[in-house]
Amino acid sequence: MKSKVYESFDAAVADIADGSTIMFSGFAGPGTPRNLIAALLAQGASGLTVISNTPGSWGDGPIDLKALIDAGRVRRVVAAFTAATHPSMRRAFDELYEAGEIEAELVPQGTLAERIRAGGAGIGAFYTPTGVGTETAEGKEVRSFEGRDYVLELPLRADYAMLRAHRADEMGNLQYVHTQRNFGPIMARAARTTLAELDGPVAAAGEIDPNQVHTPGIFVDRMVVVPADGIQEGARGG
Amino acid sequence: MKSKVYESFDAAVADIADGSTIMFSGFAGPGTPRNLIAALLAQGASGLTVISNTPGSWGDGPIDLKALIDAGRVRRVVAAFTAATHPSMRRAFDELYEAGEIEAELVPQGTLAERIRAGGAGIGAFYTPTGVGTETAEGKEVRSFEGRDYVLELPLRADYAMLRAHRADEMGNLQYVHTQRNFGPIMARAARTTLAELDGPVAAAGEIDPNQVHTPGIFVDRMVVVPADGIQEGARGG
Amino acid sequence: MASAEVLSRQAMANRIAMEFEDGWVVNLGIGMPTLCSNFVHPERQILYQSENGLVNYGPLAVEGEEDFNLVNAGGQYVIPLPGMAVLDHADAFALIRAGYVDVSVLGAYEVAANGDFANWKLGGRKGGGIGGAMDLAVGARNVFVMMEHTTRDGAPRLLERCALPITAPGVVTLVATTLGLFEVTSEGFVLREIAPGYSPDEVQAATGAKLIVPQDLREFQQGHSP
Amino acid sequence: MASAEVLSRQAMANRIAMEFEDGWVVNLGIGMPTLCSNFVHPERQILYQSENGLVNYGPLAVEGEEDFNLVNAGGQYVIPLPGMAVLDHADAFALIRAGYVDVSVLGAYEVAANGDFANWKLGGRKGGGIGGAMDLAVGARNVFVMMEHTTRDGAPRLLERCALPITAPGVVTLVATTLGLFEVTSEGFVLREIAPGYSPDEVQAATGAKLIVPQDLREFQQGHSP
Repeated sequence: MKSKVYESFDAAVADIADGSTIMFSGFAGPGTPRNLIAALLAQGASGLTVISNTPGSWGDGPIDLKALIDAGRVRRVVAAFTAATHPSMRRAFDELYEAGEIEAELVPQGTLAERIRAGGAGIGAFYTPTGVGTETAEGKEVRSFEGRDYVLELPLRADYAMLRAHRADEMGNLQYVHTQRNFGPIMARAARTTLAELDGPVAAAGEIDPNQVHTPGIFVDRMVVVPADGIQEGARGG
Repeated sequence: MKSKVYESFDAAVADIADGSTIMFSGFAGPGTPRNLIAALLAQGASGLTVISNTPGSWGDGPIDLKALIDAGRVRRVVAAFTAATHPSMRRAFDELYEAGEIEAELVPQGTLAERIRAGGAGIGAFYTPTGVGTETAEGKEVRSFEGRDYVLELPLRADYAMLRAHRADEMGNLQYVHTQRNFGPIMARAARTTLAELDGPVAAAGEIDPNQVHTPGIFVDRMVVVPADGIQEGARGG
Repeated sequence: MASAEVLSRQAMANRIAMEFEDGWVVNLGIGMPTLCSNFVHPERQILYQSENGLVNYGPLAVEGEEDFNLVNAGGQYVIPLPGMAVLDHADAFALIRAGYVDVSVLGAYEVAANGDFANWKLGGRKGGGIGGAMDLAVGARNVFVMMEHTTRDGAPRLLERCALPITAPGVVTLVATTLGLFEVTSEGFVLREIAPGYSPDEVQAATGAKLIVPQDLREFQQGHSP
Repeated sequence: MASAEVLSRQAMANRIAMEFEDGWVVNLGIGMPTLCSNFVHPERQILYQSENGLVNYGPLAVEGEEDFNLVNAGGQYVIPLPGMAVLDHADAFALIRAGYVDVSVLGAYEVAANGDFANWKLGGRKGGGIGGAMDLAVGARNVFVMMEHTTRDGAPRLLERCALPITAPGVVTLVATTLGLFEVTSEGFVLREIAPGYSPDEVQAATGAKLIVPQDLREFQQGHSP
């Protein structure tokens, strides 16, 4: 079986085509695949659809989705935030979005997670109570089950998922640490090709307890170990 | 906060009323809450609706759901098997079911798992491709998404879930070992009250790595440690 | 009104936290609501849940001792408590929708007399920031709101009907503002407790909905932070 | 026909297993299909998946060395392989429905020329045993069937249309029986390989659907178990 370990981030992202749909893990920093994003920025793919909790951070943190957006590589965003909750926090995204130069779909965060989960679970659609009676349910089917209203939501899938994990074995089995986990496990299942950047070196098969695998290797295609001089979590992202 | 540790199986099941709906974990043995079932049999509750992979084993194994069915305590079964695949394998259940003395709903196993998962995830209903074009989809809504047909399925919830786990801490956080896990995590979330029997003693809070909790304690209400002379996995069940 | 002073954020947070019962699973929204965890009731164990996948996490991490992979939903570094559990995002919201969160404390721009509230989109803006608020609003067994009583311009935030796009209809049951504690009932807002030095008329004047003032109106209960 | 002998179960299993490609995720149904794992292709790594929550599990456990909490979907004790992963039941079926299983090998009562198959309910019975078959049938990228060519009474199992309630419509692409290897095409069954000593006419006589016999019909390829 072909090794899943790539020597460089550049090699791992080399084949990503213009117009790809990519899911990015990460929540307020932890789990953000910053080194993969940096490589993708250098690689040059454009016209991307990105699926992520936010369209990047608001502050001055290490590289994240905002870098791709600022560089004009993103055509469409699916996220739980298309504006900060405070009007003083504005990014390039906000300007582009208000000017109509970038498309965006605003999705409640739990619905975002569940749609990604459904995409990796072969579910055709599902009914959630979230958003009923609000703007986010406009134009969507609302249906009652056992006396409660639910809105119909569709699965999300992607060409690629990018995530950061803590530990891996050569089969591609992943472990995350604390809230680094967030969208990683569900995005890995919803994407055709999953790229993981890793805090530490790749262990031999058998070194991770089978009961403690967070993302089985069958969902992981490419792994790159973040070198000591790579981008590490710690400086704040959004 | 009240302790979740019960001194006896009898105490843990004492309040279960006639007519309750109970989910039972277990697949081909591992994960089956045999000691809780034995206590429930002695306790006497009847008219039960049971949700489980099978309505008990076919062979002569240690106690499982078949004991409750044989004793006439079960009114309705929701399971992925309402007959063995081989006609020579017959149980009391088969006789009762064919005689119309017990109700049963036959559900494909993945749909059973997904319905239980939906019940513990606040999902109103979902569309699955499984069963389309077969007897199990008869009378159900079939709908096409992106050119593929799916059948609408409803969540399953229960008054109680019973499961077996390997290790626990006093917060109720559970770990399972190998295929003992099966339905445990999803049933614990879909039931109002979850009862767990445990292979080993209850550890202090903090002794289980938070990254390695399979079922968080907020889903677990009552735990009983299986004593050395209790019913252990090993002899085969169905 | 010389002696009247609006309630501090911590006083509001303490008052809300006094409602938390032993063993409750509590989700605190970004900003003001996070102050609730500073209030510690010695006889009650509270389990704080965060929608980015934590159950039973602890207080803010001291600077220099942060685990950079351990943040709450507000992106603040927190410390683990013994018995903490980590979930992925789908499971974290599954438990929210399934009703395992006993209370969600949220900030808001507006709360209406029918229990609607708005906290994700400002007027005239194209984008919005929903985050986990809509899931918490429909999933949590109780939804409590903490907010300034009026906008910076003095406009009321407690209204007959929300003017902004709502986060969820009819879910809020308790609101702590800088002027008091308000229960949302089928009859509308009931002023349960009032900031010291204020009169019900003064509070009514700053409010965009009719207030019910009960006979047993009390002064705002001041919880104390340990 | 003196030298003709029906294919053994292991021969059928070996032939099916020869189709597995390097890196494939393979799910083996209860009974006959489990024999596929006895065939080991030295240059191909196969990952066996079991719908009760295992990925990359190993061979049957030797008696006396069983882990009583480690069974495959057939309830047999198996051993872990290095790099195994355990999932709960919902996640195990999620991956099946999402198309991560490259092939599901299932037993069947009947297979039809249109790719339908039946394996969960016998005629005249009230109950049935679906297990994971319906999910695997619609979720796996390939569905292969292994079965006796005829029933104990000599009735054909390869049919124009299934008589029994089907497990899934139009999914089977390859069938190994005791008499040969059959591809299911849009034209119907193509007899690709035939058991040694049998003639196409003899196979057709035992079959309930029209067989297409191609010019390049081969003798059944005998894989050998290591």
